[in-house]
Amino acid sequence: MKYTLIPLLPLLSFIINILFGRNFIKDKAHWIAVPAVAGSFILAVSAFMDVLAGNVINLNIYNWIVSGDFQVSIGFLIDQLTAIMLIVVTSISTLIFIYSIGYMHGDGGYYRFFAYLSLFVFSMLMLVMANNFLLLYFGWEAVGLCSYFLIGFWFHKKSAADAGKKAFIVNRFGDFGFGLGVILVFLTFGSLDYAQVFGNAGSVVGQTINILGTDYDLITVICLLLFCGAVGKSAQMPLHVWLPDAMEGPTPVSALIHAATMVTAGVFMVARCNPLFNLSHTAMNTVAVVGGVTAIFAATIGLVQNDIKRVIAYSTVSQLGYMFLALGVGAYSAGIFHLYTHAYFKALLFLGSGSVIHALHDEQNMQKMGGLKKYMPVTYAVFIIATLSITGIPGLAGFFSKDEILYRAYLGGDTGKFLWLLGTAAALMTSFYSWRLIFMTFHGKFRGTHEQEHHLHESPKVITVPLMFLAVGAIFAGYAGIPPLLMEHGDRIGEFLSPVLGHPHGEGTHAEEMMVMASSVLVALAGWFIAHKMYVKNPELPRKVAEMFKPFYNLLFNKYYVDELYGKTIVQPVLKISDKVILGFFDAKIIEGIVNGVPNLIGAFSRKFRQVQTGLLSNYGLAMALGALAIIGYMIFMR
Amino acid sequence: MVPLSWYIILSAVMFSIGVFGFLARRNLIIVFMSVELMLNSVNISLVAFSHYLQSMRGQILVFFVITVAAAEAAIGLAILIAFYRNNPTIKVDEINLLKG
Amino acid sequence: METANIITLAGVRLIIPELTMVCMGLILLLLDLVVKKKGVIAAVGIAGALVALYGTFKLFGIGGPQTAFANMFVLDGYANFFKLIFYLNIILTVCISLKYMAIEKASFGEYYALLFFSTAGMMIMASAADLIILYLGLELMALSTYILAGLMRKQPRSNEAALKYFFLGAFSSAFLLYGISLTYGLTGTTNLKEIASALQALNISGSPTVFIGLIFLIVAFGFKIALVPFHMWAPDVYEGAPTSITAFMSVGPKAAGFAVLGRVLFDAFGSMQVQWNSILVPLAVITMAAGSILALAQSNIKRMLAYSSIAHAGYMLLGVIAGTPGGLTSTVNYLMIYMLMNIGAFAVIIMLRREGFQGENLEDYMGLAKGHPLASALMLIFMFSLTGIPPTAGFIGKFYVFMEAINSGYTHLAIIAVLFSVVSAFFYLRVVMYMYMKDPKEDVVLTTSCSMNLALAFTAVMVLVIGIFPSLLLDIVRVSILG
Amino acid sequence: MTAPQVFFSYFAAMITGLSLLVVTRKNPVHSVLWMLLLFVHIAGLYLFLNAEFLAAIQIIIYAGAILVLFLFVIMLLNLRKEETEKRFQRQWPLGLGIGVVLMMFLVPVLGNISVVPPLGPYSVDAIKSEGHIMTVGKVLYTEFLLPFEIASVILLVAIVGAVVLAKRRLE
Amino acid sequence: MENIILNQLNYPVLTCTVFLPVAGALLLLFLRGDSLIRFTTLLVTLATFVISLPLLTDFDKTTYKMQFVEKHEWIPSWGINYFIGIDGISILFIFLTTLLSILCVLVSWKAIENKAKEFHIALLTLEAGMLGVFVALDFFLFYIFWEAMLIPMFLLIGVWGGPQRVYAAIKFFLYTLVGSVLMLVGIVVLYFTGGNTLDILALSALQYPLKLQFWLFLAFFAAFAVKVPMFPFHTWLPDAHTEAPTAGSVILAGVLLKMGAYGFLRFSIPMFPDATRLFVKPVFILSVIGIIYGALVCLAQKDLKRLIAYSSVSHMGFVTLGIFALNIQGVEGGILQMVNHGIITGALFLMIGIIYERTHTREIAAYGGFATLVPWYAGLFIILTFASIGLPGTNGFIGEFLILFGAFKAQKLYGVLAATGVILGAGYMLWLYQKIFWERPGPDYGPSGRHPVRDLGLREVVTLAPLIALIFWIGFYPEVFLGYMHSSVERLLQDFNLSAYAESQNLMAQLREIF
Repeated sequence: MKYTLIPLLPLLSFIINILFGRNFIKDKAHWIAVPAVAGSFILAVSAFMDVLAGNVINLNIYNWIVSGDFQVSIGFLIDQLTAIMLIVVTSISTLIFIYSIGYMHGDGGYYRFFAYLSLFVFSMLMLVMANNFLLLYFGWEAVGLCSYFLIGFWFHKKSAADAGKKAFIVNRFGDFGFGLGVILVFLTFGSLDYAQVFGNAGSVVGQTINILGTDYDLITVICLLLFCGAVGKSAQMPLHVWLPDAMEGPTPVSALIHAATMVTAGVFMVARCNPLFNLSHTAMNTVAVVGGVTAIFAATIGLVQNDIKRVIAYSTVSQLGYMFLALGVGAYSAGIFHLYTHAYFKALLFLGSGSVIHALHDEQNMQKMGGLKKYMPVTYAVFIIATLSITGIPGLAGFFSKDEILYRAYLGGDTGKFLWLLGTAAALMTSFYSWRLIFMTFHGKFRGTHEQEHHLHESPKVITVPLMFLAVGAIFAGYAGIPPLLMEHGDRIGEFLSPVLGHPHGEGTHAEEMMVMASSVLVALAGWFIAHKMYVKNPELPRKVAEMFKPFYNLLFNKYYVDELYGKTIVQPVLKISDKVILGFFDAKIIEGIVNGVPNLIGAFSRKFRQVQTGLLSNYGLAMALGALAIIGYMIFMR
Repeated sequence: MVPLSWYIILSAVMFSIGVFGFLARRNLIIVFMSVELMLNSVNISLVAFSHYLQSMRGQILVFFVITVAAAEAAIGLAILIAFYRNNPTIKVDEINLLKG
Repeated sequence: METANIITLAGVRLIIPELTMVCMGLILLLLDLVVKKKGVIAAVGIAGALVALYGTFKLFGIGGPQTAFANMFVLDGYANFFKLIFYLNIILTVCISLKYMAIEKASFGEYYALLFFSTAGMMIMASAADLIILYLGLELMALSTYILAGLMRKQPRSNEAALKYFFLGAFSSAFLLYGISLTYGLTGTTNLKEIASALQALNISGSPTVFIGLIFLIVAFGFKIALVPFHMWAPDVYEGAPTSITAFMSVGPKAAGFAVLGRVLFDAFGSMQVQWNSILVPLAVITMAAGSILALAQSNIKRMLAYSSIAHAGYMLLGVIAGTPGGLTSTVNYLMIYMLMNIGAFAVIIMLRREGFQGENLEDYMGLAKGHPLASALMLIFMFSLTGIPPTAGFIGKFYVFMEAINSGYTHLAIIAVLFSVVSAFFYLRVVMYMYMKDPKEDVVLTTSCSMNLALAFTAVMVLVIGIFPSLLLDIVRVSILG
Repeated sequence: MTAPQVFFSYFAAMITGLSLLVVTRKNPVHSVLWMLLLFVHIAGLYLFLNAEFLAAIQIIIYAGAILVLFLFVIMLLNLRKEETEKRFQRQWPLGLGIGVVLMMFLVPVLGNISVVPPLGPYSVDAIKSEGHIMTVGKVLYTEFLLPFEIASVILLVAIVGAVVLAKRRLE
Repeated sequence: MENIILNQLNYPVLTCTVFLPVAGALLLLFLRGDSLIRFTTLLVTLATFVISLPLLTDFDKTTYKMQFVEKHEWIPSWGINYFIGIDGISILFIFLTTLLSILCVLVSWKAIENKAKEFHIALLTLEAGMLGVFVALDFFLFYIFWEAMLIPMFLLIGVWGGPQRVYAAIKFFLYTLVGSVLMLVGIVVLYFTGGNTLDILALSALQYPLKLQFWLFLAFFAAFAVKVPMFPFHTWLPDAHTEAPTAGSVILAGVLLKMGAYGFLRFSIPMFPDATRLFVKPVFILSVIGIIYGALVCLAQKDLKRLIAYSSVSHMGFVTLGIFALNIQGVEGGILQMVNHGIITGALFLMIGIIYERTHTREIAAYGGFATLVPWYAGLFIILTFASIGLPGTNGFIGEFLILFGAFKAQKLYGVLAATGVILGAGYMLWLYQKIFWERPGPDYGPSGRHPVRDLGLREVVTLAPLIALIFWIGFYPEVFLGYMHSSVERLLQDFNLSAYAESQNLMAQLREIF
């Protein structure tokens, strides 16, 4: 099957680059990587066409693991959902690969970068194309691995090395649950194939599982375990801590992995498992609440950050929260839709910021920027487009998807209403921090060094062209899902996905939909207004506001001290216990104490008792006589 | 008639005295003499048994014991002399070159 | 019973091996007067031992167990196998002592003669079917060994060893005699078989008097095989005696002691097995314990091997405790194997001895493997064999006794035994450690000779061969003892 | 008490007393002399038990050979200090204890010993009719020939040993 | 006879495999010159590997029966036979042993200069001993190999090891000996219970009273738990691993530790099924403690080799967990994980040996930035790191997943607890990787430093390549290896389930019966 080539081409690129890159290919690595990923893109489009024509492809290639009744194969499923993901992944990858040619030019690890990136694309494609949970898990972990490599790409920086490690380990916490979920899925359904699992999903409703003496609903447990994985990978609360740190990686990596594709894997997975989630209210509500809370939580942090990439990173966390919110209220297609649009505008934001950083020679602090719009018009333009899109200005991609989510939330009963409020509030903040970013970066006066100012320039074509492409996506991607209110049968993406994801429940009135739409547009504008007021009109204001709400500001600026909390409650205690209690005391003192103590005791005995051997003949005779007496006494008189 | 047990008790008492001598004395020669006492006590019991059992074996054995005792005395005293040549003492509690 | 034709030609035929040994002793005494080269004397001696071996071999198995001299002397597989051990023991001892005794300046012709007299004593013990013979054989062996131990007349250590050995030996002989006397008094006989039937017929198996007799016998035999607490002579004597004699002594009298112990306990006191077992079990435990533990602190390798020999006596005792013919077989098997590995180990020790260098301390073995890989490898084999690690013969020996002990229900004893064998592993390993894992302090020159090499090669090869093909030995032992 | 019992009692008392003297005298020469007397008493006891030959041997070998050897060695070693030093070692109370306990163990057990086995042919009369030496000799050279020969080897070993160990050699 | 298939090849393949190294060792006795000795040893190990290949190709995967069986009378008076054969459980270990032995020779090429002849003799006898353990079908034979192996290993550690080598060697020897001798007693008891035979197959077919099973299980447990090593019998391992020369560590991790778990599979479970059931819980608890404990200790380690050694404790905890899950996934996962651990940890020790040759330090803190200095080395190391963590696509994943699956299926709680080991595993391995390879290199090891390190040479790459290949091979197509064990494992568990006697009785009743 030709579609197996979709993942294999990047894999090939990886293998060639990693083996020969160092000595032979060197700075020509993109000549292998870009065609490979472009080829994947072309194949993905063809696959999409196939699916559009109604062919769902489910193909088992070979049995991967067979052990007793446990059987799992390596196989691909290309259905509507996968097709969308394929397009997203391959298209954005292709653009970012091209962008990277310029961005990474001259880096010592150029070949390595393309190798890892290719490996990532392979892994991501495996993830979305898997037709069973274990292969999904394979892709899941593999993208994590690539993320680790790429975050730690500049490994000589300690911060980068730490961040890579942190990303992997935090993800492991999620995967811990995910893995258990997969096992539980098999134990419940006797298979890991999507088709079989989802086909039989209804049959296990009402079953319970006993955990530590309490019965829980089986489906809920499965869903929550799987969701654990999603929380980790998609950086939701409380496992979001790794994503901001992941910005230590090169910017294209942030764009591709930590914005457009990998972090959305959790969304994809939950959407993929919708037949299971649909059966558990508890799980759905959990998803929705986690999503909603994360959306606003991350947005609040984003308000005060000064690192350009971190702002976007928190924005990503927040937007991922939106997606989960959508999934949680049953609007799977809305979630995927937002995933799809978000991929473009967020990639655009990152690459734009990459362009800025590139121009400023790796300066990421926005306080040292300002007034760049005259130096970098193209970048500025695409940034504006992306911001309009993310803030949900009508007509741009973000508007359609975000609006759909908020509307679906609004329809979702009392919880839904609350979530809608959260979402809208988050939208206000999104707007604010997005504009704040633009204003701080591009408006006003340049605040950096003269040296930097001297070198300010627009990025080369190889960087700007992909930006333009993405900008097109950020504008038009939304037209795949125009709400019925505005256009009959406009929600083509929803329709397209409905065989996999079904239709969302609940119908609202036009008025309600209008209200939601209007409120979100309103808050978007309000966000712009406030940002403009604070950062353009009155640049002193932010400092004053910060002074005024000092504790609150500090809380936000320090990201609610979550990292510190984890450090104090988990990391340090574990390390301390390992070192002082387990290794230093238990292993060295108790176990080794016994292990060495017994021989030492015997040795002490030996030294003590050899003194009995006095060398005196009479003592020896005494021992003999005493022995004889003891035996006689024992035998004759004791018995 | 003297009961057999009298002889045997005499023999046991004498044996015990021999043991005491062996364990208590310092002079190697007297220690050796204590061993001879023990042997003689055994001889008494053997002869008594032999007499009361109307069997000759005990007396024969006594004969051999006396022979061996003579040989033993020869060798033992030879060892003692050889020892004394290098270590001028025959005090039991001064002989502890080898110990531990 | 006391018939006239007690001395028959057939009877004399049975003692041909013993006669040969005694005659060899006499011949060597005389030869020493005319021949100056000790090598010749040794060669003649070995030839004589081989002749005796041949005699035993010819006598072996002709019509089952045979007795002679008014049933005082018995020739059966049991005795024959022990004699095989004694022959090998004396031959190997002669082989390893040739150069050594010259270095010790004690290379007297009498040395070889006494070895032969002593061995004759052991052989008589092995064949003794009567307590009188047993006593005389024991004294013959013991008196010769006392002399041998003190043969290095100029060395205070040797003098002291002989002195202690002699005095304690005499002390234990008195106990033996007392035991014999009591047994005789109660059963009216000294013949082992008749004692057994008398015990049955008179129904006095439970009599405390018989008991005390038995206990005194065990004390005396325990002295010979160095059971704790009758062992205390062993370390001192082993250390002080000439090394070749230590080798000889650690096997010969011990084996002879086991021969008579087995014979007396099984043939005469078979009906009192419960009683003697309840004596032997605790003795075995403390013997293994004391032997293994006390060896740990030793720095003199001869002394260490003395304690090791005590521990081994404990293991061997397990077979006797098992109380079955099979158990006895396992003990005998163990003795044979012990003889091979122990003499091998002592041979290596002897090789280190040279003019002005004792080579008895563990430190002297430091880095031996560097200069003398082969000798070290051999020592390694012997040490692991003594530990009882397969594929060496030592393992086979241990395995067999444990097997028999467990078969008789003494599993707990076997567990104790294996645990002490782990303890004992430590000091054997220490020798290996000194040889292989330390750097040499000074160059060690080994004293070798042709006969020494032969002995070493023989013991090492046998240790390995028996370890890998135990049937070679097992079949012989089993045929000998179980018939 | 019958006459034999009185007779025995005398010997028993003497033997016990002399034994004690032997092991307690400070001067070894005195011990040897007491021992000589002791052996004479033991020989008397043998006579009492119809073992004339053994009584003779007891005197000849023990008193005549062994004790003389002892005396000889004592003289040879010329132990002058003996008079001034302690006769017992430190552990002597223990030795005494063991002796006493051993006696306490043995005496009650052996006190009620009696002859149970079938009696042999060598009754007092039988021996008397043939003479003790004759009887012993007959048995010794027929039934106990092998032990007799072994005893000879033992004596040979003793000779060899004494020579090897004690003779001064030219080396 | 119905349980075995006699050797169908026209030569005694197993005997040749096992004893070829011995023959090689004997040959070495007569050779002189270090390089000649090295080449000969390499040839011998290669030949052994080649000879053992027909085992893999001609193996009948459809049957649980013992194959390539050879049976000859050996000690008739004890009813002991020279009885060898392999089934799906043991075959992979043969392969692993013969493979790792080659690599050990290669890795010692430069590292061992002192007493090279003795070293290679020890290595070859060690190989023979290990192979023997896996092929023996007679307890006596098994025990001989089991113990005989200690001698060369003792020497390897003690003679060619690090500064604390003597302590480590003696500790290793005595510790394992204590366990083994208790097993010896158990074997002898079995011998008499089973009717004077030590035929493992025959003894497995019998049923034993619960009380006997209980004690025998404990006796065997003593030997196997020390060897595995299970918590709390593990402390010999860090010392032995740390002090052993590279080849020793590789063999120790690669094969020796497997013998304990192999023993559980071959003896404890089939022979004492009822006792096994009784011990499932304790073993689970010890395994889980081992997993977490080992990982936590790793987090605090300062010594490179010690860290890997403790990680072995953690990984072998997984193995015992899987085996005692007593379902197909768990057991197969356990077996596969043993092979995996052999490959991964073996390779890790090879790697550490290679770097130690250059830097002469095992202190983690002394490293840093090595990815810049030795990129190829770093690349291979990261593969091993992730294989050790159990990343999908590597062999570690397959094993760990199956084990967790099996454990979870058997006892949910322990499955969950064990899974936390996966998190901790990532923690210490990545921490280690960061400390060694990332951040800035120290000045000492740079090209102009005091100890300039060079990247992997051809010999070293050749040494590592097969293991790396296996990592991915098993990772992507484990069936190649799992396929061998299906029938045997099924049979093992089927037999196990047949003796379901204990299931019906509650724990207290069983305990009352025992005491």
